[in-house]
Amino acid sequence: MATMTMAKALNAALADAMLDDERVVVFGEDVGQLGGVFRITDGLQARFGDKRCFDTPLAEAGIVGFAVGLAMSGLRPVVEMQFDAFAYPAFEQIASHVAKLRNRTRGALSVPIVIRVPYAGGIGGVEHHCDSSEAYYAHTPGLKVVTPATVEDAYSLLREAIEDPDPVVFMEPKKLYFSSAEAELPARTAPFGTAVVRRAGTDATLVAYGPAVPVALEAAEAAREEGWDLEVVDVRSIVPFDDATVTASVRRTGRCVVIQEAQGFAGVGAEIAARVQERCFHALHAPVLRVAGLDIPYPAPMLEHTHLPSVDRVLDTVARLQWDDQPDSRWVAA
Amino acid sequence: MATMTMAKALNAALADAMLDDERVVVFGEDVGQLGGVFRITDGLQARFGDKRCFDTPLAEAGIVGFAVGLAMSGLRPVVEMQFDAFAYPAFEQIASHVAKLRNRTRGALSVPIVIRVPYAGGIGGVEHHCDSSEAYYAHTPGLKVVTPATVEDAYSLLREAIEDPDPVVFMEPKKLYFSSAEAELPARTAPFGTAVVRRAGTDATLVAYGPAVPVALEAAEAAREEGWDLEVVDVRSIVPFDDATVTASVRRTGRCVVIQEAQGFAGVGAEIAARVQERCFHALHAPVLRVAGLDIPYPAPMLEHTHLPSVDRVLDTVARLQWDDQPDSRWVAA
Amino acid sequence: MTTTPQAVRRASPRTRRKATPAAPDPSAGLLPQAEPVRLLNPDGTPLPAREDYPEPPVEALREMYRRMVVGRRFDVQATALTKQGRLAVYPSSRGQEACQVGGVLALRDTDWVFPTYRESMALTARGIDPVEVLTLLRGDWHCGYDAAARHTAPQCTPLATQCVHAAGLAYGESYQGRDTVALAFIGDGATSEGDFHEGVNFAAVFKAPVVYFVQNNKYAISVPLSRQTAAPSLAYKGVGYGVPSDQVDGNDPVAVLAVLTRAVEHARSGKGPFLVEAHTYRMEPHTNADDQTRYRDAEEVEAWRDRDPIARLEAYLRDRGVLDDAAVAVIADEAEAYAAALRDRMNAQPAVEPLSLFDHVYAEPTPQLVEQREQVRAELAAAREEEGDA
Amino acid sequence: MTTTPQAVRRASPRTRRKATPAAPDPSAGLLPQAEPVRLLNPDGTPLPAREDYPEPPVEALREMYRRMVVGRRFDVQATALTKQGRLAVYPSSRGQEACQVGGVLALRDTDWVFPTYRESMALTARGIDPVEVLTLLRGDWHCGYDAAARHTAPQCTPLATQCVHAAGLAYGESYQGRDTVALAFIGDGATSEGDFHEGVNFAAVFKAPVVYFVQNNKYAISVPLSRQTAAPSLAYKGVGYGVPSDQVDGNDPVAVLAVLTRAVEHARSGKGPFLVEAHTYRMEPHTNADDQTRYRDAEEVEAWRDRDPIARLEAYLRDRGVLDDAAVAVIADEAEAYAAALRDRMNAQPAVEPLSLFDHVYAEPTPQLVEQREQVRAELAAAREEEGDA
Ligand SMILES: Cc1ncc(C[n+]2csc(CCOP(=O)(O)OP(=O)(O)O)c2C)c(N)n1
Ligand SMILES: Cc1ncc(C[n+]2csc(CCOP(=O)(O)OP(=O)(O)O)c2C)c(N)n1
Ligand SMILES: [Mg+2]
Ligand SMILES: [Mg+2]
Repeated sequence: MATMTMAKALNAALADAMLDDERVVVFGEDVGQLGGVFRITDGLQARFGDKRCFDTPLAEAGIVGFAVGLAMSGLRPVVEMQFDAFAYPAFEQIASHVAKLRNRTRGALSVPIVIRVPYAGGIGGVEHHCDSSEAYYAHTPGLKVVTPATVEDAYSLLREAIEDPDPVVFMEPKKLYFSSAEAELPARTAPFGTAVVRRAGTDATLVAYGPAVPVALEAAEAAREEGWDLEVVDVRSIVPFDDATVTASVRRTGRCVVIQEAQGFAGVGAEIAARVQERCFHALHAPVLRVAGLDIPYPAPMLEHTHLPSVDRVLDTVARLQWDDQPDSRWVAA
Repeated sequence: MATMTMAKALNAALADAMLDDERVVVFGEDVGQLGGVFRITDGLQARFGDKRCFDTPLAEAGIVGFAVGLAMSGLRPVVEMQFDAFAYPAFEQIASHVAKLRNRTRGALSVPIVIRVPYAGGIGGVEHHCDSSEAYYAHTPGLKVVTPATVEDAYSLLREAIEDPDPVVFMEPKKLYFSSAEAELPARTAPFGTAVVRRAGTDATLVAYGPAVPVALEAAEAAREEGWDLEVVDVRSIVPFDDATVTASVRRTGRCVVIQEAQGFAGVGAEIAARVQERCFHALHAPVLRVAGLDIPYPAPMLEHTHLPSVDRVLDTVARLQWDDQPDSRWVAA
Repeated sequence: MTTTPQAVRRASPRTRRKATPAAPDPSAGLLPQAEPVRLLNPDGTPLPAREDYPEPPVEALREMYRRMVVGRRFDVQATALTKQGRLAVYPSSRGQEACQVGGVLALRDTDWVFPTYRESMALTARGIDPVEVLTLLRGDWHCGYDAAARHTAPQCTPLATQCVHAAGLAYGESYQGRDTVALAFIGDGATSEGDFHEGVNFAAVFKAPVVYFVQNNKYAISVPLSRQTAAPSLAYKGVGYGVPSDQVDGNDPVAVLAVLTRAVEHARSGKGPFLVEAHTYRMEPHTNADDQTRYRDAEEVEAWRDRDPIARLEAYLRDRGVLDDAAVAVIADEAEAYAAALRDRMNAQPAVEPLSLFDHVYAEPTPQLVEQREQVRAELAAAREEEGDA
Repeated sequence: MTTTPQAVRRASPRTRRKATPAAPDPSAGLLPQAEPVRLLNPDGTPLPAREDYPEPPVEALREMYRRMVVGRRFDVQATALTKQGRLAVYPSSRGQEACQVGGVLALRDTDWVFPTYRESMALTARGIDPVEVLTLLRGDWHCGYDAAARHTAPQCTPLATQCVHAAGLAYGESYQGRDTVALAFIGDGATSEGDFHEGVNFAAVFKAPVVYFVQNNKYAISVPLSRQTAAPSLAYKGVGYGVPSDQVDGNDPVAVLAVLTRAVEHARSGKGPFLVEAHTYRMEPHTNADDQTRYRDAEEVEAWRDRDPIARLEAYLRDRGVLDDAAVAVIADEAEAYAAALRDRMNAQPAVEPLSLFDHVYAEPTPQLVEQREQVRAELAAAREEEGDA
């Protein structure tokens, strides 16, 4: 057991994967000598050489398309998009090739690549550096989309992503890079397709993923004062999604709030809310509520706290879970 | 009153807009002499000259970015993406500039452009020609997203899109291009932000948009035999969304099925289902159910009918609306 | 402003040196020749032999002729199949046979081809079953052939995206010690896409063994070349990446094979990518669905008949005495038989399995897909029952 | 195979003509000179005057010097503000003053500038309030200045995307009968992006009056130029678009202004875009947050001090007798005052209004945004109450 940051765990996962599998190559912008702007690839080039870990021309479609070609040749590329919004130039390569190549060729070709995307905000970053882009990928069949909220999950999910026969968009919550925890590496936590109950509770279920998980846990703590015992489920694996764990939890508690940092409209939280209300309808004492980022472009640093789902906003929402079993006045009015 | 196709109505909307407003310019791939592969720009170059309607180099990011610059100079560009999947190369320009420029500059610059996207399938098109990409745009704050399902709406919504001070992604359901109806032009139907009840009913509400609207109407007709009187709401305007009309309908009927052609996961239908269950919880006799495309890459022509929401699939889903007020056996088991 | 004085002081002593003498032209060896390479006149009479592009062996040219003839017959047949409703759509490459076949003949079977939707003839020339070539356009699946086994990527529709894949594949192969070359076909219009730029640049920076083969057929659907570029010719794009480039008469089969052969050698020898622009012309509309009368007139098309690549090569081979009426007839018969067999096989309705939609989205279907597959399975069963009742 | 014989027959008569005589070099006038244009030696001593790039008027050079000195002082101050936590981050362009100021001096106020995050000095040189220039990096909003009024696009972070906007803006202006020129700044690394390719190509095809000004400072954060291109130099990309191009010593202020002046004239005169590559160097890390020791050594940076653009111009102007100690001191004082005023104003915490988040997403907020604004309004009220109670 050692205390380490999520950044270090990710770095270790890459190093261990490169050690275990010669086919693994890591590339992108500034991942070589610099070790990435967040140092996730720190030391890899020195240790494995500049053929295993290298910098590319500054072009994201090029990076992803190059990875597709490398995968066709039998390699296992792990590419870094420097920031969330800077993966957008690669969108066509991701949506039309990475996601579809296996299906188009009936499995003759596959694309076992990992696209690492540092995403979301809370770090005082300027425009284009804090987008929550997971829904774009989750809505694209053929991609797997996972996002860690703990140090051990960061290691384990990344190892699994690299081993996965399918393309994985690996969403890394920037604000958690330097959060640290006790971790025993090489850790292997629950596999893809598994959500985990981070905190057991009886009164309501908070469903969250990535950067929203710590917020959910904090809110659950604070809720005790209000007399609510909240369960917190960490989704971890957006695609494939773990209906069983989420559904079981909500059936137990009878109430649910879905929390995401991304702008709410047509986001992953909408999908989760829609699934839960369908599967838990008769167990629900209140509608499934959502806490999400505002439906605005990510704000400038000094205003981001207004945008981000806060503990207060979560608690306000929990308070609207009709504990008196009375309809929500806001909607009765309408 | 004359019978005309949706394609003709769109063509008329472009022509009338160019006539009324000198600042309107139309460009893209093959929109000039050819009049577009679907002939939506047919005759515009001959009528307004090759400075008002012109072909560009074959580059979608270029087309959209060029439109941003033209808008900055005071023009009102209307651009055509030849097919849904071929707008993906422009994703960065759309998400990072078109959607954000007004906000970034506190309104000093705006982007009153229209991005026309022929989308969805049902036309026997090969891969990359039938994607339903509306959710990518609807999830991007700063964009408006509308989609017509009727001939008059095609004209009216396109005129309004061109007049709108904000960027509009105008989603044109390919399979309806050559559907025709009586239409009186210049028609002005309900404005952006308004959903319309296409068929009144008392037992359940079918919420649909674009290519799914005719399916919903057909299903509603067929449902009469089964003794169900279904209401059909055409969303029309995905962003901004009309909560009032949808909510009022579901409160009346107490049951709701949301229909979309796009793959279901994290799509617009999920957003609608999440909103409806939150706002209508106490009026619902059953969970809000969804009928969507399968979570797969759009299939080859000979298999597309299996993918597309069919009348039968809609009816099967309506049948699961717990008419006996018994829980859905599928989920009780789980 | 403390830095200035000291900077000046420091600057003085060291910088009295002369400006370095003018270097040799840095673009030397990267720019194409001003005129497209040509080894045959349009009538098939040979032009003087040249050092830089030695003429390919005559057997290769004879084989090229054979595949061009069969390819054209296939192409004509495919267009006919659209009229009979057997194909949803077909983009003909008639007129581009020299490029389609040359692009494949210059390669080994272990080399990789990155074709576009336009390359049906290249695929048949590569020996791929014509029915598998037409699967995409027939509509029973996307890619009909075994891309891995044939070292041939699925035909690429998102324009220019294959330019990047070719760079990656080629680099990956050489990284693993194999001397594979990748040849990426691309159209004139597609060179305007960002992915062309990024792909060629990646290949150049990583010295990947790729041949970028631009078939400049003058149109992108209806859009003429003048709307794609203001460059003297597309081959002038290479120097901007440090990639040697050349242009060739795309309707001169001998020149096309000669230039591509050298380009492939260049790539295989570890010198990095090579860019070839072939000036050619598609004799048919963009696809059977296209109305070319809207953007070009019959005379323009007519004029290109005089530059027919097959007639040109045939005349030359007859002249060389390696082809006679009998041989031409044999090849013509082969082509007829090829087309007849294709026609028959395409008349059979292909079997499609709806549940196969779930087989290759992922290596293993997700729980969500399993759920959806069960739903479809139930629907199909119900449908069968109804039919049963009926 | 009926077509071949007749095609041959048709071909024969008409195609006996000779191959056309070799045309003049099509790349003439499009390629850059083999060596960067230079009018001053690094020590400021003048090189022989040249026809193609006449030296700018000395008043312009003196003004250029002034803005470079003030710009550098601003830049140093901004870096200092990051240490005091007044700026989240700052990308310095120290060392690139000749390019930053030259790019702006070559333009009219009615021309448009498309800056990147690197161009803070260009913005101050354009007369934009330094506090407004720093709004983005201070974090109270995205773009701090009135982009429309200043004919200056917001600083662009998504690399190379501005290349396309510049083409559109410039074309739109000329379309509306205005003789506006657009100048787009772009870095060496960003030339690898597809949008560079698409932007320059659009400008070329539409003959848009744009100057693409590449500041090749040798690095993209930590990535050296050798990983961006294998081309002799970035200026060689122009010919591939039919765009005349040249390269200049980016630390020679006189040459930079001379070359940009001609490039702007070229664009304004309706000849279409012009591509300029300036060879320069950033003396500071990519941003204050960057650790440059990981990718370049001190000697490399040191060596560039000898090419300091300010010292170079100062030496030359003193030599020309248009600048003396007194004048230098006055300008230095002006720079100090400028920096002091900036420091003071940046010490005040800017007022931010949370509800303004909803003001500019759309011209009118959607019902969903109105709902969310009410929610935030309520939260703020509740928070104020709590504070009240506390
Ligand atoms: C990214 C993208 N945009 C648009 C299209 C639609 N499209 C298909 S073919 C074509 C023209 C391509 O012209 P060119 O590259 O010259 O190839 P050719 O068809 O002439 O062989 C277009 C615009 C596409 N397939 N992909
Ligand atoms: C599309 C995109 N990808 C990546 C980044 C992250 N990024 C910011 S600056 C930079 C390096 C740019 O180098 P260059 O173009 O040479 O400009 P310089 O910083 O040297 O002025 C990178 C990779 C970005 N801003 N946009
Ligand atoms: Mg073409
Ligand atoms: Mg640089």
